[in-house]
Amino acid sequence: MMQKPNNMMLQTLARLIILIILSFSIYLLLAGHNSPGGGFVGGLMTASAILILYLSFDLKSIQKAIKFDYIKIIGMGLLFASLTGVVSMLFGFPFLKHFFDYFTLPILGEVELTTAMVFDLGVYFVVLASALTIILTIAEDDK
Amino acid sequence: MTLLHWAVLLPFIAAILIPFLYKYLKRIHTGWFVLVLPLVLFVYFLSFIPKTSSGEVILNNLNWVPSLGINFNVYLDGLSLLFALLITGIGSLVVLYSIYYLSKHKEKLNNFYVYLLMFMGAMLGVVLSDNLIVIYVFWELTSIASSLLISYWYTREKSVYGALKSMYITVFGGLSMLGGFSLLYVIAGTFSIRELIANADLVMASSLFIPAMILVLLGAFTKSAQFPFHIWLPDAMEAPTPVSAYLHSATMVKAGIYLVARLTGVFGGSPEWFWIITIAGLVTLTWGSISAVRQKDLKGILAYSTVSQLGLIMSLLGAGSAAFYFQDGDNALYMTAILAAVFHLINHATFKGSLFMAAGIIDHETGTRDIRKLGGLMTVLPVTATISLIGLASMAGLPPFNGFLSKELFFTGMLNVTEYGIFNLETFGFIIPVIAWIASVFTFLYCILMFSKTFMGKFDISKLKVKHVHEAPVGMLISPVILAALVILFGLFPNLLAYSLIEPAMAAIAPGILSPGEFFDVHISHWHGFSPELWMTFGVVILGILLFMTFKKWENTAFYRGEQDLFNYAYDYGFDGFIKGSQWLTRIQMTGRLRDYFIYMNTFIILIMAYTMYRYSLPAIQSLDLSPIPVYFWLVILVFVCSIVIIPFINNRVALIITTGVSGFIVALLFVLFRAPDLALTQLLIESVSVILFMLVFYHLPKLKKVKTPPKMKAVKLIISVGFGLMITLGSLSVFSMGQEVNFDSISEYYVENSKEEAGGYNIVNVILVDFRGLDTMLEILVVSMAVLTVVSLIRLRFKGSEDI
Amino acid sequence: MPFQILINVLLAILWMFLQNEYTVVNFISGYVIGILILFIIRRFLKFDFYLKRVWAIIKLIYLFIVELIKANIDVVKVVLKPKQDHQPGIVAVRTQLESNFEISILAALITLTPGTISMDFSNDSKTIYVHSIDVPDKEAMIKDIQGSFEKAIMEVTK
Amino acid sequence: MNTMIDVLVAIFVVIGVFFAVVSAIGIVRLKDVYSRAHASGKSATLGVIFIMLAVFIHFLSQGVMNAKILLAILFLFLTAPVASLMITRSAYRNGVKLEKNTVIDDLKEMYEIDQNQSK
Amino acid sequence: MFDTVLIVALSALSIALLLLFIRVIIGPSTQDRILALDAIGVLLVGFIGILMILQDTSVYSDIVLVLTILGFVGTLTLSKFLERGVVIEHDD
Amino acid sequence: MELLMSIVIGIIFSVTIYLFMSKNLLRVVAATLLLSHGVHLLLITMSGLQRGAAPILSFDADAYTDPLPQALVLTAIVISFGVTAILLVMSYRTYKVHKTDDLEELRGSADE
Amino acid sequence: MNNIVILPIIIPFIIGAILIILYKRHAVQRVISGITMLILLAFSVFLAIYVYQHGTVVLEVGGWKAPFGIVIVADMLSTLMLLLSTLVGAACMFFAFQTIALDREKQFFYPLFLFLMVGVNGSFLTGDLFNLFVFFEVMLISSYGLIVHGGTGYQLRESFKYVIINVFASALFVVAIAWIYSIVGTMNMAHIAQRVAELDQAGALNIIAIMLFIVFASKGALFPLHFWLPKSYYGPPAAIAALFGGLLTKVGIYAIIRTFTLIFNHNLEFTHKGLLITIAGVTMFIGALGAISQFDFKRLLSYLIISQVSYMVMGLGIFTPLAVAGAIYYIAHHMIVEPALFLFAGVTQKITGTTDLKKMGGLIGTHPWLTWMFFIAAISMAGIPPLSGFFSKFPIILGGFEAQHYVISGVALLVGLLTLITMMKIFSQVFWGKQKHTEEQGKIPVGKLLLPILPLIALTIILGFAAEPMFTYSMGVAEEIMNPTNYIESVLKE
Ligand code: NA
Ligand code: NA
Repeated sequence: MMQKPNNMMLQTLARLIILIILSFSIYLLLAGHNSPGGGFVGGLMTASAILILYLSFDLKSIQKAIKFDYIKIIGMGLLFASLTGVVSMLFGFPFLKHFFDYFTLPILGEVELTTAMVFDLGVYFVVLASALTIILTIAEDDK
Repeated sequence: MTLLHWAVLLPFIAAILIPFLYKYLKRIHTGWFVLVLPLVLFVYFLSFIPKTSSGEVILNNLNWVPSLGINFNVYLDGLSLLFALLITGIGSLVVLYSIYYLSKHKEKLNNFYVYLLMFMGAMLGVVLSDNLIVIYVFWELTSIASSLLISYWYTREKSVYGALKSMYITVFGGLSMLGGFSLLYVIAGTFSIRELIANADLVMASSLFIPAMILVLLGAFTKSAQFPFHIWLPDAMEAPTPVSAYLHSATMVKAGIYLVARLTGVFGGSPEWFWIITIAGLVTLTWGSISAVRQKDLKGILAYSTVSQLGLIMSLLGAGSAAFYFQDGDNALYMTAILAAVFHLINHATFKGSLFMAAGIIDHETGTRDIRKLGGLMTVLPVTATISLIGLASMAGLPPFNGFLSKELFFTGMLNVTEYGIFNLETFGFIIPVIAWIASVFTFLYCILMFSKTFMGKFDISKLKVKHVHEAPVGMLISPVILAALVILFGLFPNLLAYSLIEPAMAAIAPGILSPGEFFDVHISHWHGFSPELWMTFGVVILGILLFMTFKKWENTAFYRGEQDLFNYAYDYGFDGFIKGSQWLTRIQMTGRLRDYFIYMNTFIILIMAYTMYRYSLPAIQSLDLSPIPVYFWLVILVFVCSIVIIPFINNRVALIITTGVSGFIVALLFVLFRAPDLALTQLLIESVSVILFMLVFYHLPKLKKVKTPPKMKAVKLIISVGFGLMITLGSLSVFSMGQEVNFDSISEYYVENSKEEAGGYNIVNVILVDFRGLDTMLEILVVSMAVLTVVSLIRLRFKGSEDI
Repeated sequence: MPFQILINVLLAILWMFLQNEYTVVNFISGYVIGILILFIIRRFLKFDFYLKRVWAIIKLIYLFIVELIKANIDVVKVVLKPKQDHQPGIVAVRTQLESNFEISILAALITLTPGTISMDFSNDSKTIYVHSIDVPDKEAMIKDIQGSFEKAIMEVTK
Repeated sequence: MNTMIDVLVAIFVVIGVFFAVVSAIGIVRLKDVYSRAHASGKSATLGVIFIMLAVFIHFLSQGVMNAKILLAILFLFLTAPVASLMITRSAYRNGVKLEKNTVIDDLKEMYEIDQNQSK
Repeated sequence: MFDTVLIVALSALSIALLLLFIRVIIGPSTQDRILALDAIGVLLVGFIGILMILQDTSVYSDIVLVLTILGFVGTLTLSKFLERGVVIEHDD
Repeated sequence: MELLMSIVIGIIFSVTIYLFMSKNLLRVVAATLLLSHGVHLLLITMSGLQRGAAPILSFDADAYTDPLPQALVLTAIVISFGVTAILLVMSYRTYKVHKTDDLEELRGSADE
Repeated sequence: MNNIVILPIIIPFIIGAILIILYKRHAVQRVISGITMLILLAFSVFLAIYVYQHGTVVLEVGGWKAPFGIVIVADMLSTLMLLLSTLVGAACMFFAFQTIALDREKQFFYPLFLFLMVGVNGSFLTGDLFNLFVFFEVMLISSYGLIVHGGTGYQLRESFKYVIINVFASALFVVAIAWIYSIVGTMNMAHIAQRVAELDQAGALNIIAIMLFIVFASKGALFPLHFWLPKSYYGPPAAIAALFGGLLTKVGIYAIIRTFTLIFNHNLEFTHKGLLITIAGVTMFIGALGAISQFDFKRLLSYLIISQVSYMVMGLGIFTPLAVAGAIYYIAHHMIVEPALFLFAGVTQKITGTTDLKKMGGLIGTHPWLTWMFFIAAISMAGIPPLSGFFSKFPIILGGFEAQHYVISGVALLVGLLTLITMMKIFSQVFWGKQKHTEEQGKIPVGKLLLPILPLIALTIILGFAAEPMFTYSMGVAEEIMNPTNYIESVLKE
């Protein structure tokens, strides 16, 4: 049996790379309403970044570092997405009705706030956590 | 709800109470509680005699499912009353008998009486309903109750066999009958028998007349054990003897007779009805009597004799139906047959009931019903022997018992047929009395055989399992004695019943023959002079005795030694073959091979699609406004197609995934070319994650092996897959061309116009996803979540066997 | 801590890049997002470098874009040469660089320049195994690498 | 001005495509996986970087600074060496043969040492 | 003229794509295939870049970035798998 | 282009069906990947190809490519992905339990 | 107020999501899901009554008017289906509480169960074709999860085939959607119906109709697209098999009914009288023969599903109000009785430890309540009056005769007999015959297990004796769906 390869270079560069990918993924999430992207793409991109971590390092040390229970995040994401719909219902509007407006805030200037973004955030969480759960669960299964 | 309705429903209600009575009043035999019911009902029905004998009918309406024309309308006329009295009368005797026959210590009496009461109610329902569907409902219930009773001793294999056989055959008939009723409804728009009879002309004129008739008759024939459906009846003898006496000789098997009698007003007068019923009856009569001779089991003999007697009654109804052909003429010629039928119906109930009960006593006391083991019981069981003698003599048609009288009438009826002058009877009619006579000879023969083998000869206890044989307890003898007494009573004073029961029943069978206020002439006499009938009877007796005397000569022939009915083999092999056939058919479909499933499914899909295209002359490409194709697109497509077509040829798993990865990347590129940036993004990401998943999974999976497919299978696969692809291509082209032709506005225009103003987003696709069609996306993430849950549970949950249910 | 702030500022700028809008709003939101990201992956940020080194890297990148172009022309020659008679080989190159980061940079640069690819490291990461598409002289090649790239890196990192 | 830019863009594109095609040819022509890694890791990357620069210039001329393109270039720089390393290393570790002409193999010694140690 | 250059460039890239695909098919080693796949990813970046100029739209710039990232992730996964049979290692 | 794509899609479907009929678990799973490609391309193709700019309003154009099929395909892609994940794990679990990846050996007995 | 129609979808969705978060606490999951199912059941009763009294309720999700947004439409047919599905769901859930192994419960059993309800309920309620596809997928994927839940060798082997065939069918669904969109440019079913009517279902629209039929027929397990069903249903535990037996195929049948009454009702000779009837006839026969060939309780029931669903298709194919009403009635009947039978298989397995008919016998002696409850279900299934089986089958057959479809009506009658044979095969093998289980097994109490089945049995009796109101209701549904203008107008509000 050959010994384990030396992943020094990969690990060194991965630290740098994932910074870029993480920012990019959040950009994709937030910009999705107006340019290509959205919760789904953003979520997968974030998952890719975290995946690079797993690929470069190993399961145990990452698990020590990132202590999220991805499965619970899936549930939260689903709740997020569905509750935006329910909230509009509580105000007497049809289920899943979204609202948006442009606000002028100090310093920030004019920003668009939309409930669709909250919904997309739910999508983001579900997708992110799902991709990671699937990959990690399979990876953990070495029996 | 009238009292008559309650009369029908009462047994059912009682049936529900029985388990409680059984459970909480263990000390008293449950039968005593049950007995009250048929007795009360019998008396209740007796009270109708004055009304019906004066030609009155009672009709009480109760809506059940009016929108389907199903109404629980009770209808009581002479025919119904006759049957109702049989059901409750014989019912009372049987229940009484059963109290002594079935031990309260050993048997599950609650089951028995629940079934029995259910049957009684169902049977009353059949004979008291005007609505065909309601009749059908009760009809099937009698089949169910009968099966439950046959399998009363459910651990016995034969009981279960008999129960199933009877159920299958009678339900088959029932379903045909339902089909027939439905056709009648289609013709006349009603399920009411009265209305159907009123519209008999309409029915007769319909092209559906014959199918309807045949279907209805299938029901009647199976229920009344007519040839060749009779095979269930002998096997039904596995039921406790009271049941055999009640259901399988006196009442249920006569439901078919009832139905034929009842519907004579609708179908009667057509040659088909006449011929089918008469012939079926005569064949059954003959076959049953011949088969009965071969039986060695007392109940077996009685079963085949019942078959035979049912055939007799059936043939009489057939012959009598000719009355409708000559509605104006002298009806006596035809009505004799109907008279004989009704009279014999009653007689048969009495003598056969007593015989069954006697057989039950023999079984009960000796532990066997095999005539080869029995013999010389005359001295041991004198009362039973006497009862049997009376019953058998009556059945054999000997005077002065009631059987003699109806047998004479039967001969008269059959002889009359030759004089009808219709349906070409002048030529072939003579066959009918001849057959009737031959059957009677055999009837006579098995009666002698049964008596002699059981009661005469030497009594040999060593052949029996029991140590002592006593006469049955008094209580058990009451019922058969009463029936035997009736045999004599009706034999001596036949006209006791003439205008109280028989004439009203005849009038009900042949409605419209009489003008109002008129009555059929019913006078049954013992002596007609030296008529042909009498000579026929002499012949029967002489030939019968002759055959009995020579019994030793034919005892060892194959005819006598085998007792299985030919049609039993047909049923057994047929059923077995049917099961095997179904297994074969299922095996060739459900091969467990995904490949076969795809071959079957896609063959179907290709054929149906091809047919549809052919039918609608597709692809009908009128004008295709196609987008132009740049050069590089051709090249990209070339790579794409290569990357796909090559896949089946790859034998290296990583190469396989890389190649699919390439095609996935190119799909993303195509999405770019088709101006779908979001799609391209998603496709790329999904493709990558998929590849990663594949690689993760490869750790657990073996390397690909090179597979050798036989060329024939390869060809099949090729044809199927190419054919399917072709269908998709042609379908798409047809659709696309039509889409361009009709040129509807797409709903997408709304999204383009409103995405910014109404939903505040520039990326229309994303706005559709999170807003216009947000529900889709909400569910889509649900799908992903579920996939995760499934994957996790697949990996973490590993049952070995089945640890739960 | 100062390094984290630096990274955070860089992320904020990166964010503006992505947004294509160079406004205060974007900077602030980028900074906030940067905090989030850093919070999540904080355990992996064990870098021990200074502003100077960042500058050095940028300088290096510039340097090697030029090298890269030169290199590629060599590869083109090899590829398009009618007869494929070059003599490839794997050469162990010992380096005196200390930190993983430096060694990684060196390996990356080796890969990006003509005819050589870093293939593997020894267990102590001090030897880089380099595949060269044409090795007429092994020692010359090692010297070449040690002389140019290693030195250049050392200069900027010291 | 616009035609000038267009010409510049076109030149960059042509150079880029040239390198890309050469790398593809190299990947087909060269004799072992290690040599092919040269073609892939360098020419393709460089070619694409040229193309991306062309894109960047094209949009810059319209007044849009498309930083994502720059990021992509940076990313290619960062990842190409790692990718080459991973591929060639895995090839070597899986015993993919070096071509006949190969003159020297220092890596072999290292693995031989490894194997001796593990014994 | 400008567009023609671009279209010719696209066609040339397509041919390069085809060449790389040939390598994917013929191998012989799996690493060869990965190499080719990696190159295909990179080439597609160029392809999309030229399309952006041709269609004069920067909508696809995100795709370009994503593609470079994913090409890397894919190569990483594949070569890691080939090296040791596992993609993500349990511990160091 | 729609004609060409229709043919290409037909080819994809053919290969998919062919692979579905193969004996190996993995090939069958790979077939589902191809199948989803075919289906998604069909959905895009059938609404007409290249008839406007990408459907993002900030890049003003006279006409936009039909966005609805794109949204539908997006949803479909994601769903296919979920199924692929399940199938993959299912197939390796099947292999682990049955020690074979040959569907011919995974037929089960005849009386089932 | 229109929001109420989304509740049957969103309640299980949200509760399921919460259960995922609480995935480590199975006792809590159990309580919450039980309560949820009861609430859902109560709510669907309310909704059915509400729609019956107030007419079709349409919710435009997100406030986007039809046909641009997705609409959720509750008409009499949908609410009836909804009511039945929640009833079956509740029965199976309460059965599952007592029978599912703890290990299974811990691995997302309840979330998957609730999500299946999301898929099924949504399929009944949606008024958008693509959304229907998505709901189908929700249903299917949860079914993948549940059918392989436990990961036994058998489950894995057969589930793989199950998934593959369903994936194929789903792909064809998208093909059909692509084709429809290409011609009519819309996804809203009412809008599609309107435009198809405008084109008088000409030319290529017919291949779309056929494609949709193929898709739904494969979900409904009609011959020859039924291959996925029989073997795979054997794998999962009884509660799940019952749930599937009751719900999944019916969703396919519902979709056939919906599309072939609302949209493709212009070429009756070809689609209904030709295709539907032929397929129904062959399927009911093949399915019944399949059932007859089996000697395993659950397998036999699985084949039976195939045979039984085709009665519904037959009713639709005949396409007279009477026959369609029969089909509706039949759905109700079947969705009550089939799950009950599967649950009985579970109960007998609990007692005897097997589902092999040959290894059972004489249960009538030790478990009379079980026996008679089963018997009622069995003869109801066989169409013996006066239970729901008869009153649902009879209008179809009568309608068949009326419309001069003699052959199919005859086949339907004959298959009634075959069904009886299969039912009596179970009854005679399991309840009659020599007792094959031990005395201890004979003493296993099953009262609690029978409790969730009791309402189903009660219903089959009630729907038989009180056939008139149910038939009138079915007739109402039939008239409603055979006259799609009402549906179209309530959705498009023209
Ligand atoms: Na989506
Ligand atoms: Na058995």
